[in-house]
Amino acid sequence: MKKHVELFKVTQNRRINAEYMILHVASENKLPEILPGQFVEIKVENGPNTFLRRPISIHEVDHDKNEIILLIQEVGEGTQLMAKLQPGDDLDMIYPLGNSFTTEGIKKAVLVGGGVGVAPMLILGRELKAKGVTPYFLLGARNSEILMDLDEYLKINEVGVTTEDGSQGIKGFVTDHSLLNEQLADMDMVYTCGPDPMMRAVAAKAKEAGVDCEVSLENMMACGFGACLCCVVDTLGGNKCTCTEGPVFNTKELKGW
Amino acid sequence: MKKHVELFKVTQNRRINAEYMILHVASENKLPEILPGQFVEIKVENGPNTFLRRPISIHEVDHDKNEIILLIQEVGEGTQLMAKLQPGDDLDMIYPLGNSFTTEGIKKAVLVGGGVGVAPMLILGRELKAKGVTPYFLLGARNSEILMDLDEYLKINEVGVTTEDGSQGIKGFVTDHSLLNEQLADMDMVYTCGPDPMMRAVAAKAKEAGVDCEVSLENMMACGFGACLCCVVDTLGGNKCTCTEGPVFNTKELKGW
Amino acid sequence: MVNLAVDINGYTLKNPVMTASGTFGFGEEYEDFIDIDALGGIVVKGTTREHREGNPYPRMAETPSGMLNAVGLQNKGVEHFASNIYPRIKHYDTGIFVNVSGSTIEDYVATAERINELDHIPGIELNISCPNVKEGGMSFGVHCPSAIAVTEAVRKVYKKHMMVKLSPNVTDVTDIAKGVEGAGADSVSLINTLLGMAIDAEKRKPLLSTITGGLSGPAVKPVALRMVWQVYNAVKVPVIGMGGIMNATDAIEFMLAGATAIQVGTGNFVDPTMTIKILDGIKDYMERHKINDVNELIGGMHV
Amino acid sequence: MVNLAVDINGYTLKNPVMTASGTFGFGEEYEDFIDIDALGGIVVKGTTREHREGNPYPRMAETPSGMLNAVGLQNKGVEHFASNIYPRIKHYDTGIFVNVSGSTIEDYVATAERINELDHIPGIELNISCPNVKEGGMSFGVHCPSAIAVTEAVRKVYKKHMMVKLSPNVTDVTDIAKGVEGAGADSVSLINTLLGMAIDAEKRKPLLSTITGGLSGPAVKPVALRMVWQVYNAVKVPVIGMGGIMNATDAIEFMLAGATAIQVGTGNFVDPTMTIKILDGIKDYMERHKINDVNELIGGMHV
Ligand SMILES: Cc1cc2nc3c(=O)[nH]c(=O)nc-3n(C[C@H](O)[C@H](O)[C@H](O)COP(=O)(O)OP(=O)(O)OC[C@H]3O[C@@H](n4cnc5c(N)ncnc54)[C@H](O)[C@@H]3O)c2cc1C
Ligand SMILES: Cc1cc2nc3c(=O)[nH]c(=O)nc-3n(C[C@H](O)[C@H](O)[C@H](O)COP(=O)(O)OP(=O)(O)OC[C@H]3O[C@@H](n4cnc5c(N)ncnc54)[C@H](O)[C@@H]3O)c2cc1C
Ligand SMILES: Cc1cc2nc3c(=O)[nH]c(=O)nc-3n(C[C@H](O)[C@H](O)[C@H](O)COP(=O)(O)O)c2cc1C
Ligand SMILES: Cc1cc2nc3c(=O)[nH]c(=O)nc-3n(C[C@H](O)[C@H](O)[C@H](O)COP(=O)(O)O)c2cc1C
Ligand code: FES
Ligand code: FES
Repeated sequence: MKKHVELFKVTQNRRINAEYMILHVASENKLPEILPGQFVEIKVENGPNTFLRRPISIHEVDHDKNEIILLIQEVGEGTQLMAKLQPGDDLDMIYPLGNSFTTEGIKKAVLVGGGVGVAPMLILGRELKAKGVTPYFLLGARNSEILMDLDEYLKINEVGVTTEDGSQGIKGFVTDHSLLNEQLADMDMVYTCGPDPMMRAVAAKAKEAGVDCEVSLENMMACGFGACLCCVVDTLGGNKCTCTEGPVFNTKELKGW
Repeated sequence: MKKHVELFKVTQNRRINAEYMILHVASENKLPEILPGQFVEIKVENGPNTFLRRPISIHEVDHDKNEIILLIQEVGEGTQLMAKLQPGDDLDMIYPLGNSFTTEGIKKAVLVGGGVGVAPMLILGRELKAKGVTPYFLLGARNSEILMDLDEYLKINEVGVTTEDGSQGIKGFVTDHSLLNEQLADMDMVYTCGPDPMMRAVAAKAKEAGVDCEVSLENMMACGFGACLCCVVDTLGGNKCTCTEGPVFNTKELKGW
Repeated sequence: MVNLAVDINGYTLKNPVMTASGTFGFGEEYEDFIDIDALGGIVVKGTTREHREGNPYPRMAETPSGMLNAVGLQNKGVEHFASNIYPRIKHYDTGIFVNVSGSTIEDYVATAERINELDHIPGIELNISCPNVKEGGMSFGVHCPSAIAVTEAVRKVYKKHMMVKLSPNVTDVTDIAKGVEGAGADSVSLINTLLGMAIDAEKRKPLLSTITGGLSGPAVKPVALRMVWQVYNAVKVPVIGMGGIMNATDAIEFMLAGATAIQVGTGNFVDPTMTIKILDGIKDYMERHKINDVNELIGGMHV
Repeated sequence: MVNLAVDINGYTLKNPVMTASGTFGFGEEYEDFIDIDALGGIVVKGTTREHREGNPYPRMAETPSGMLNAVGLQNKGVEHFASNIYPRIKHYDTGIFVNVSGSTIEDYVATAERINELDHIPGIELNISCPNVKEGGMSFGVHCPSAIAVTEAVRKVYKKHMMVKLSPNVTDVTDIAKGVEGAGADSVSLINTLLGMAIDAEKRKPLLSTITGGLSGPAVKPVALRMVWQVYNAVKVPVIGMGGIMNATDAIEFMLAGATAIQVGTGNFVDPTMTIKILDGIKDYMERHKINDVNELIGGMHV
């Protein structure tokens, strides 16, 4: 897939909670095909400490409006500057980057997102549904305050929720939810994205149940398009680039998972 | 005079022409005494290439509103970011810095400002008038487009104007104006601030006429308060710091002037 | 029309803008973004005799106006390059240089010999300055005798343009530059990365798996410019300058300091079209300054 | 209450935050902004045997995340310091170190001897690493034999704490560190500035009157951290770390890499209250991490 470097226009920047916001950026051109699991690399302007671009997953695509929609968590200077973007501002992005989740040959799947790791799950859920697959969402958060608004997910299918403090859904981690326990054997695939320990725990559950598991890794990246070899993950086939051969990997390929 | 480092609030940012703007910044505290010729050091936020502070002359002081008023010309990244400041924004400044123009023992004086070098002339003109000295302003600019609004100066006394293209006032350089020729011998002092070649030409005129001349130098500064020794000028008394022993010097003290 | 072509000791680059090894893949990674043929030259990824996996993740950390990397010469070996990659890229109408690295002199020699057979590769860049490998790499480039030894040995087998890439991690870069010039280098390129380190204060751990890594980007530009100027004044062979170049002004500064050509490294990550913008910017500058031949810029700083 | 005091080989600093020579004047320049007595120590301006005018203007240039300076040790000489400045600052309740520089070994010795007589100066910082003077300065510090010779000579006459300031412009900083340790240094401080250059592309002229100058600020932090860590692992005497420290996190990184104390340099220009903010930030960090004694941080990086 051809990669583009392009100046988008911010059309909307909506804060969802204390940590997250949803950013809409529009292209003047017809957007190319974009696959679930792909990401963009954003150039952060005016950041004295944001020399390199920042990788952000594609949360949704609106092909009618030629908009890419991103879910961003403020963690450091780069994402804080993104949080300040106003409609009309320019945003320099390289896209679409990376491989994508496997959707062929699947009937039923669980989509597990932890924290901001839910980002690629919405576009993936839509795609699965369009292909006739039944996606079960499982979203985990520290507490109800920073949990995503579930409306868009509920339009697709049912949504399991866990919060660490029990303020919404099941109390505990995503791995405590029945979707990853009793119901798991029914599934053809577990897709997951979130903090490393969570993904490992999810992958372990899947392995136990003999179900395939695809993870979206958030390795540190310098370029995002295969030029620097900084983002590697150790696989059975040697070091692979997370930005071109990933970010999505079947955990069977990953060493130490 | 005690130096302060303080977070000011921008109260007004008014563009005067394509290159200049006037910035008002307010303190929550009672402003200390500020002398004509003194300057501030501004910390430019969000500039990837503005590591050090930027020195800017004090253009006016409003002790009633506790406001310092600055005249700024956009020349590079730092001043461009200052141009974008909005009312309500914070501005971190160190002030008041530097010595000041000599106002004692003067009866009649010419105040020659070239380009953004007019900045310290307004506060100086006011002070002189208050002390019973008659200040004659002489302002030079490339053309009428970027010439200052003369109202404030005219309230004090008459204003001579030169523009290089003759679009306003006398065509030519400030040194072509009668104030620096026929009328010069009447004066007790020439004060000047502007581009280096202009100041040298003005100083030469003053020397010829046997009149004292004070120049405000714009040497490159790293600190602004005497700690780095980067801003020196070669004087009869050796290297002196422009930021503490200047920016105002009597040209008699300066080597090669 | 202005002349942009520069001659690096017998080989002509159509313009002085090259790309730095390890930051431009094999050129292919940038095909979506720019026309590779527009460049003066490209230096492909560090290549060794055998396949190398490189260092463990994490391999990079962002630093003020720069980055640290510890890739450690991950590559599939020279034979893979010759049989698989070379056929795919040899059509590029630009000077393709292969960055050659190794752990022993024999490694360097074997790799260079193999590259010598490839018709569409006009030269190698002998990397005696990689700080990210345990053996060889930088250790050759920081001492004169070993720098000379490896250069001489490769010179015996390598018949085309041999550019030697110098390390900035030395007391006197001109010593090494003069040494490799005497040993047969056709040109020298500099700087490779400065050895640096970054720590995660919260986790109390180094940010790189290898603890130390190579610093690149605008942060190193003043050091790079200084070394280019020193080396330009010390040797007769052309100097290829790099280190933190992000725009045409930076590139021109390197040429004024004495570089015949320049390489863009880390800047390619920030903007994959940066090389083309630099090329356009150089043309603009020449027009503004009424310079007809880019060669006038080389060493053109008034001191 | 947490313990912030650190011991640098027999002399106790009340906390690890010091200021770097040439960036803090004689302390007086900062009296309007902070309480000097709150600091662990201050290193005053580079002092030489005789009065020096320093280099011609321009002496500084801004660079990405840093600056170049070419002040060139402007100072009124050691006698002026002893008779005029010392009486004004000796009341400070902080460790006042005098940065001693010279063109010949005799210069260093004479200056150190004079400082030795001053009761309220507990130590000197022997500057064998200034890149901005034509003779002496850095040339002593980049070669082992000369570094040892000057350290030994000063050691004979200087009876109090002798900190030796190392140059980063060397192939192997641990060589020099071990050399000066053997020659009697009580501690080593590093890094001094990296030799760099900046050019005005429009005017085609160097930005400094001396063409090259010393690079400081956040840009050099990765190099400084690496060298502090290398030296910490090579010598037994305490290491005082500096280079681009702008906040408490930076300071803690240097301590984790092995620094017993740190110096803030260029950061003082950007924010004259930075040292105090760093001190407060270190306390916060210690509370958050439940560390009662700042000494636990020294060399506390898990590798
Ligand atoms: C493929 C991919 C997809 C991602 N998708 C999203 C997303 O949809 N929404 C979202 O909020 N975040 C996402 N991230 C994480 C996001 O890239 C980082 O949070 C962001 O780069 C931090 O930048 P900062 O300047 O705010 O923080 P910094 O101050 O730079 O760092 C804060 C922390 O963020 C992490 N980080 C910093 N830079 C990178 C980098 N280049 N690559 C990876 N991690 C980094 C580090 O762990 C660091 O400790 C994704 C990362 C990757 C690799
Ligand atoms: C005492 C003093 C008073 C000044 N008063 C005013 C004023 O009232 N209004 C005004 O518009 N400007 C004033 N200046 C000049 C102003 O400081 C510079 O224009 C500004 O620092 C440029 O910053 P920049 O980031 O926009 O440009 P940069 O991109 O940094 O540089 C553009 C040019 O500005 C000059 N410059 C940059 N940094 C400095 C510095 N630290 N000190 C001096 N010159 C520098 C250089 O010649 C450079 O080529 C004054 C300077 C001094 C020393
Ligand atoms: C990720 C990365 C990988 C690199 N790999 C190599 C390499 O394989 N061989 C080499 O000689 N230099 C390598 N370098 C160094 C660059 O070619 C260049 O010398 C250095 O980065 C300075 O230039 P810059 O500041 O423009 O990046 C690498 C640099 C980076 C950032
Ligand atoms: C303007 C300036 C003047 C300096 N003068 C001296 C000096 O006289 N003696 C010395 O040993 N170091 C001198 N230094 C070096 C600093 O003490 C320090 O080693 C260096 O700047 C790195 O620290 P930093 O990045 O925190 O500034 C000077 C640095 C600057 C910026
Ligand atoms: S981030 Fe550069 S290769 Fe993956
Ligand atoms: S600017 Fe630092 S001493 Fe004047």
